[in-house]
Amino acid sequence: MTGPKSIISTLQRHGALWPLVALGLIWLVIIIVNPGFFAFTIQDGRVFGGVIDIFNRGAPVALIAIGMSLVIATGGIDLSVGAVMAIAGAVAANLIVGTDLPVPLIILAGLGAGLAAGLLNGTLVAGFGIQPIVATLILLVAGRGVAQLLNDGQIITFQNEAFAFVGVGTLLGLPMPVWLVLFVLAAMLLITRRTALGLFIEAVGANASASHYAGVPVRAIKLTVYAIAGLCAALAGLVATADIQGADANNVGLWIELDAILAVVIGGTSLMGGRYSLVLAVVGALIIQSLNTAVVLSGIPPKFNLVIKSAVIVAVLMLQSPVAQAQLASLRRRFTA
Amino acid sequence: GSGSSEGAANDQLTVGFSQVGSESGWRTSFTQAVQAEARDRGIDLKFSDAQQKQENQIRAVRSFIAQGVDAIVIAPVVETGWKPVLTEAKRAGIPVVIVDRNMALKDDSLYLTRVASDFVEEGRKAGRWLMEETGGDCDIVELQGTVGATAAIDRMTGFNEVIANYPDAEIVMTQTADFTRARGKEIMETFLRAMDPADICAVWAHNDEMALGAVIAMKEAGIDPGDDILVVSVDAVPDIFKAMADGDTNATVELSPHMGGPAFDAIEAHLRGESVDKLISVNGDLFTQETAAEEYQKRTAG
Amino acid sequence: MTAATPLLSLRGVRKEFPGVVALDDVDFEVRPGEVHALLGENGAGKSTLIKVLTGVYPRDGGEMSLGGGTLSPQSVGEAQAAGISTVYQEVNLLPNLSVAQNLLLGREPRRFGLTDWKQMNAKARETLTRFRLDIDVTRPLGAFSVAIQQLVAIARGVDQRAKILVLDEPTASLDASEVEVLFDILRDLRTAGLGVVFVTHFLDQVYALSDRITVLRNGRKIGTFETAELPRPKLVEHMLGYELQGTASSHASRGTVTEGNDAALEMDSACVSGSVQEISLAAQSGEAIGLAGLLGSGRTEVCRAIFGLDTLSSGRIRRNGRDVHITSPRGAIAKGIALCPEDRKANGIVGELSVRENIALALQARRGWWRPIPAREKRAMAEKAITDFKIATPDADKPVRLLSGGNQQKVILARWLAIEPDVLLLDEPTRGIDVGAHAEILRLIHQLCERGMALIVTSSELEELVAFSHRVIVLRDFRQIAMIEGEDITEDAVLQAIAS
Amino acid sequence: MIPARHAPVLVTAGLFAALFILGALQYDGFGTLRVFLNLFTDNAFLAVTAIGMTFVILSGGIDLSVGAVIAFTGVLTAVLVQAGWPLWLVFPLVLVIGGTFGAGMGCLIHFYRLQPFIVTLAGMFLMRGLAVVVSERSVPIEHSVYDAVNAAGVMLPGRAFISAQAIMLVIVLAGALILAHYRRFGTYVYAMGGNAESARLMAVPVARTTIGIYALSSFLAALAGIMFSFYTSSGYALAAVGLELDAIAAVVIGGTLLTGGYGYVIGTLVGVMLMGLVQTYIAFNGSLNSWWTKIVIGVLVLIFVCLQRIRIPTKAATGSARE
Ligand SMILES: Nc1ncnc2c1ncn2[C@@H]1O[C@H](COP(=O)(O)OP(=O)(O)OP(=O)(O)O)[C@@H](O)[C@H]1O
Ligand SMILES: Nc1ncnc2c1ncn2[C@@H]1O[C@H](COP(=O)(O)OP(=O)(O)OP(=O)(O)O)[C@@H](O)[C@H]1O
Ligand SMILES: [Mg+2]
Ligand SMILES: [Mg+2]
Repeated sequence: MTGPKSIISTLQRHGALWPLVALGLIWLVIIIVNPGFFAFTIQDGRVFGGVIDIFNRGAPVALIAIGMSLVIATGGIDLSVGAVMAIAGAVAANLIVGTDLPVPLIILAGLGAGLAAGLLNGTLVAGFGIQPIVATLILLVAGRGVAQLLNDGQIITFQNEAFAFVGVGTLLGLPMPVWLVLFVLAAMLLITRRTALGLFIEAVGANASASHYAGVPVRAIKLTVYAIAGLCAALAGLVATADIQGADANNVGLWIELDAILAVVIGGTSLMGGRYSLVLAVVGALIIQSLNTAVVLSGIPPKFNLVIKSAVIVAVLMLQSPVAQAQLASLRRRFTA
Repeated sequence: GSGSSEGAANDQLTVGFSQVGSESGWRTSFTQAVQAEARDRGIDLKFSDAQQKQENQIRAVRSFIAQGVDAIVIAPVVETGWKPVLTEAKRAGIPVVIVDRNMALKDDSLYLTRVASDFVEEGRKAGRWLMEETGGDCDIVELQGTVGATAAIDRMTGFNEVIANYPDAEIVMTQTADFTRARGKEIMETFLRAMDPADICAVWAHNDEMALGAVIAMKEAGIDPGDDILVVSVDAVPDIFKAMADGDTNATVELSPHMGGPAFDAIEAHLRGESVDKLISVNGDLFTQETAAEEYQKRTAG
Repeated sequence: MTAATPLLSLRGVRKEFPGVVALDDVDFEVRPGEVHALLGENGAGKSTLIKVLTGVYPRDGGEMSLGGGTLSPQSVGEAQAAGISTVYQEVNLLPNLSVAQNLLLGREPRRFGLTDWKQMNAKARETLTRFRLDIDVTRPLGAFSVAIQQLVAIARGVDQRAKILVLDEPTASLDASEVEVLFDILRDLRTAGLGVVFVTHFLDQVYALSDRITVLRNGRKIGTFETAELPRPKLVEHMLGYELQGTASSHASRGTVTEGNDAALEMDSACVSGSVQEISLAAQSGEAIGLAGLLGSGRTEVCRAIFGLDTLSSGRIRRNGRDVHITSPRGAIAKGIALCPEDRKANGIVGELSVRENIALALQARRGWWRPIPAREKRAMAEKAITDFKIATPDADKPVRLLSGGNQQKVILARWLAIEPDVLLLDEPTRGIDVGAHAEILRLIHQLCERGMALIVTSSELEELVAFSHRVIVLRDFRQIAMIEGEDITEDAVLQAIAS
Repeated sequence: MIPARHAPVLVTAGLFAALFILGALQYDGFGTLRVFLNLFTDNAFLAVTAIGMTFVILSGGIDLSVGAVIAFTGVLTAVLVQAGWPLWLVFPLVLVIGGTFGAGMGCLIHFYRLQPFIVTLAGMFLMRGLAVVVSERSVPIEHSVYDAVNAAGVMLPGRAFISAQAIMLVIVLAGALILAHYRRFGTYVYAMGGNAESARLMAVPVARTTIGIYALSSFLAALAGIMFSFYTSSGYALAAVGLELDAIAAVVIGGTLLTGGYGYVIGTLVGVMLMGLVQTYIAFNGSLNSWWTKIVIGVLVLIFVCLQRIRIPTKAATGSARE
C-alpha cells in the first residue's frame, strides 16, 4: 500500500516528515515573494532554476554536514571544518599557480590536506582523549592561520578551466557541486550501510564504554569519522575555491561549522550521539540555504537577517519537538471540541 | 628592546602597531606596507593582530603601554570605545597615531594625528561616477559589506547621498555579502534569478572583492559585466585593476594601504619636537578602465 | 494490623508505552507498618508501577491516594514531599558528587543559608554507620563499587524519613551480610509504622521479610497474598503463569571434566598494579569456576584482567597452554574470551540501539568492518534469542534502553553467546533476573559446560555458586585465599572460607 | 594530599606561572605587577562571561549566545544612555532583559527538550540580530559616571592599577564561588551534569535549575556587556564576536569537563588569565604576523590541553571516559 497516509507514516517513522515540511514551508514563502524563482529553463544544455540554485549553493554546507553527521553520531563535534576548507583551497590554489601538476593530482592534494587535518583531529580526540570541541577548536584557530600562511594573506586567484569545473562545471545538465553532494551522499550511505561502520558509529556514540567491552574498535572508529569529516570539508573547500576561482583563506568557510551543525540537528540527529541520518542532514543543509535565499529574495533589509534566521530555526525545531506537537494537538482538540 | 617613553632620539625607535586583523587581501597589503615602511626606516615595529576584536586591540595597546614603546599606531576595528585606553596612553606620555578608520573622540589631545581615509567620501565618489556615467538614470543593485561595519555604513551613506539627487536612480535590490568574493557571487546570482538582468543597470559593491564575485556570477549567467551591467566598487586591490583592464568592471575608488609612511613621519616629527597636523588625509582617487592596465602593472610589479 | 486502613492505595492504574501496555488496571495498596513485596517476572511492570507512583511517568488512567488525600505527583520532588521515598532500580546516584552530597542532596545542612560541609560530612558518616559502612564520604561516589553505591542509595532512601519507602531491587548487588544489615533496618522502620514496598527477585528475601505479596504479570495484577499463606511453588506459578520444573541445582555434571590437558584458560600469579595480586586459576573446557568473596574483594577485577580491560603488571595468562598477551577486549574476543559485565548500564547495553543491534554487536565487532552480518541473519539471531531467553519485547527493533532491567541482562547474555566463545566470564549474570530466567541461566551454564565451554562466574548468591561451580575460588582484598574443589563445595565451606 | 580532582586547575595555574616567568625573562616590563593586574582589567568581562559559562558547562549544557548578549546589552545600554535615560534605570533594565532572555532559552531547553547547542545558537543569532536592529553604528557613551568609574581604582607602585573592572570581577567571582559550592543551586548544577536522569530521580528540581542556569549565564553576560560598555565607553553590535568560543576554551582550559559534572569556577578564572597571558605574550613579542599569531595560539592551546592529559589519570577525574 502506498497511499498518501502510508507515505506520511513512513516519513514520520524515519523522522523525515517535519524537516521536509519545514523545507516545503520555506519554499512556499519563496514562491510567494518571487513566483518566478522556481521556473526551470534549459540553456546551453544546463538546467537553470531556483531549486538547482539552492542545491548548488547549499553544496558546501551539505558536504560538510554529511561528514559532521558521522562525527556527531559518535558523540563528537568538529569545529575545524571551515578552517580545513581554507587549507584545502589554499593548497589547491597554490599548486595550480605554482606548479604544472595535473588537476586530478591537485584535487588529491587538496583532499589529502583535509584528510591530514581530519586525522589530526581524530588523533587528538581518540588518541589523547581530548574533548572534541576543544580538540577541533585548536584547528579552527590555527588552521586558518596555516591557510593564510600558504596564501600570504592574499586571495590566490587562478585561471584553470579544468579545476574550475569542480565548482562551476555542468554535468548532464546539473552543476558539478550538486553531483558531488549526491556522489558523497551515495558513497557514504554505501560505506556506512554496506559495511559495519554505520552500526559501529552509532554504538560508539550511544555508549562508548559498552562498545569497547563488545570489542568495537572505538578509537579507530573515532579516527575514521574525523578523517571523513576532514575529507568532506576539504571537498567543500575545493568547491568553494573553484567557485570563485580563487582561494580566499581569510573568509572561505567562516562560521560554516555552525551552519553544518545546525543542518545536522535540523535533520533530527542528536548532538549526544547515537542515531543519525545522512539524508536528513542534507535536507537540513537545504533548509538553511533556502532560508538564506528566501531572505535575499524577500528584500527585507539585511539588518534583519539574523533575527529572521533565529526565528525560523526556533520554529523548525519546535515543529520537530514532540512536546510542542502534543501541545498543538491538544490545543486543536480544545478548539474543535 | 625598549626605550623609556621619553625616547632618546638616537635609540632605535620602538613603535607598537595594533592592526584589525587579516580579514581581507587589502588588509594584509596594508599590514605588509606598514611593516615594510618600518623596516626601511629601521623602526622596531611591535605588531599585534586583533583578529577583528576590539577587546584584543585594547589589550594589545595596554601591553604596548606596559612595555614602554615610543609610539603607538592603531588601525581601529571600530570608531568608538577608545577614550579609556587612549587616556591611559596619554598619561604614560606615549603618542598615538590613528590610521585607516576614524575614531570618535571629542578630545583631540588623546592622539597625535590621524592618517585617515574617508569612507563617506569614497561612497560619494563612486556614486558621482556612476551618475555621470549613466546620466542619473540607473537601477542599481547593491552589495553591502558586513552589517554594522563602519566601512559599509559610511560608503552606503555617501553613495545614497549622491544618488538622492537623481530621481531616476534607484537601488532596486540590496543585500549584505559580508565583503567577501564568495558571498558576492552568491548574492548576485540570486539577484539575477530574482529579477530580469536586463533591468539592472549597475552593481554597486562596498568593496572590490564582492564586485569580483558578482562579475563571476554575471559571466556564468551569460551577462557581460562592465557592458551589460556596470560595476563600481571601492578599495582598488590589484585584482580589480586586472578585471577593469579586461573590461569586467568599470570603476574603483582607491583606499590606499600606504598609511604607514605618513604615520611614521608624524611620529618622528613629534619626537623631534615639531608640531603635527591633526589630520593627514590620504583620500584615494577613482580609477577607471582607461588606466587600469597600467595601474595593474605598477601595483603587481612591487 | 491486618484491618488497618491502607496508607497508600492505587486503583485501576494504567500506563501505556508505544507498543506495550506496561500497567493494565492495577490495584495496589500498602498498609502502615508492613513490608509489601511487589513481584513478577522481568518486564511485568514493577518498575513502571513505581515510576508512576512517584511521578516519574504520568499515568494514563486510574487513581492514587496517600494517607487519605489524593496523590498525583508530577515529579519525584512532589512525591518525596508527599512522603514517598524511593530507591529506583539500578543505581541512580551521581558519580561525580561525593558520597555525602549524594546522601543529602536537597537536604544539605546549612548555616546562614550556606552549605555546612563539616556538618554534612558528619551527618553522612553517621547515616552510613547504620549500614556498617565506613568509607570516606568526601570521595566521589563513582570511586566506589556498585555495591557500595547501592548501599548509599538505600541509605539515602531510608534517611528521608518518609511515610512510604519504595525499594526497587535494592539487594541486587549486595551480598548476604549487607542484606542482613538492610533487613534489620527495614524491620525497624516497619515497627515505626512505615509502609515499605519491596521489589526483588530473591524469593528467600521475600519470605524472610515481607508481610504481603502482590504479583504482577504482563502488566496485570494477579493478586495480593499474605506471605505466610502463600507457599513458594504457588508464588512462582503466579509469577510465571506456569509451574517451574525442579531447580537446576543438580551437581550431576560435576566431575565429568577431562583433566590433565592444557586448561582453556589459566592465570599464573597474575597481578595488576593497584588491583588484583597473585591470582592463579585454571579453567578446563567444560568447567565452571566460581569466584566468591565479599563486596570489593576483587572478583570483578579478576574478570577485567582476563578480558584485557586492565593490563597485567606481572604474571601470565595462558590459553590452551600458550601464553597470550591480551591488552584490550578486542584482543580477548579474538582469543575466544567473552565477558558479560557487572555494570550493565555503563558497560553492557548500548541503550539507543535496538535489541537486534545489541545482540549482533559483539559478533559484528569480531567479524570486522568489512563483513557485515546480513540483515536476514541478524534478524534470525535476534528472533532466536528472544524466544530462547524469553526476552519481553514487542519486537527486535525496540531500543534496548526501553526494556526492563532483567530483559536487558538477557540481551547482553545473548550478545555474548552469539560469538560462541571458548571462555565465558560472567560477572553477576543473574543480577536482576526473575526466578524463571534464573533457572534458565543456571541451566544454560550447565549446558555451556557440557558443550565444552570454560566458564568463570561471579555471583553473590552462594546457593547458585555452589550449584554450578566445579571449583570455587575465594577472594579477599584482591588476593586468592582459598580454592574449594569438587565434593567439598558447599555453602558452608565457601562461607567459612570467606569469613576465615 | 591534594585530591586528584583538583589537579587540572593546578596544572593550569602551573602553566600560567611558567609562561609568566618565561615572559619576564624574555621581555622588559613583562614580569611586573602591572602586567599581572592588567590581566584582570582587560579580561574582566570575559572572565565574568566565562564564569556564567562554567555553570552551564558543569550542568552538561553549553551557551553560545553570550557574545551576542554582550553586544546587545552594550548597544542597548549605549543607546539608552545617549537618549538620556538615567543609569540606575538602564542597568537594571538590561540585566533583567539578559536574565529573562536566558530563562527563555532555559524554558525551550527544558520544556521542549531542545538541545542547548542549537537553542543558544539561535539565541546568538537573535541577540546579534537585535543588536544590529537597535543600532548598526557603534554608539559612543558620553557620561560622567562612565569617566569616573573608568578612572576609579587603586593605584599601586609601579603604575600597577586595580581597576573598577577588576574589582567587579572579584565580586562576581566571590558570588559564583558561593553559589557553586555553598548553595543548593550549585549542587544541583553539578548533579545535572553528573547524570541528568539520576538527578531527576533524586528529586533535583530540574526545570528550575535548568532555567536558572541559562538565566544566570545570560545575566552574567549582560553584566559583562555593561562592563564592556565601560571598558570601551561605547556599544557596538559587532562587539565580542566569537567570544563564546573564548569563554568555552577558558572554561575547558580551566579543567572543566564539557560533558558536565566535573570542574571548578576558580579553574575558569585561571583559564581566562592563562589565555589573556598568551595574548599579552604575543603582543610583547610583536614579531608574529597575523597568521603566525593564529598558529601560535592554536599550538599553545594544544600544548596546554595535552599537558593536562598527562597528569595521573584517576577514575574520579576522567569519569566514564574509560576506554
Ligand atoms: N520508557 C519506556 N518506554 C517504552 N517501554 C517501556 C518503558 N519503560 C518500560 N517499558 C516496558 O514496559 C514493560 C514493563 O517494564 P518494567 O521496567 O516495569 O518491568 P519490571 O517488572 O521492573 O522488570 P524487571 O524485573 O526486569 O526490572 C517492559 O515490557 C518494558 O519494555
Ligand atoms: N567495603 C568497602 N569499603 C571500601 N571500599 C570498598 C568496599 N567495597 C568495595 N570497595 C571498593 O570498590 C572497588 C571495586 O569493587 P568491585 O565491585 O569491583 O569488587 P568485586 O569484588 O567485584 O565486588 P562485587 O561483589 O561487587 O563484584 C574496590 O576498589 C574497593 O576499593
Ligand atoms: Mg524493574
Ligand atoms: Mg563485582
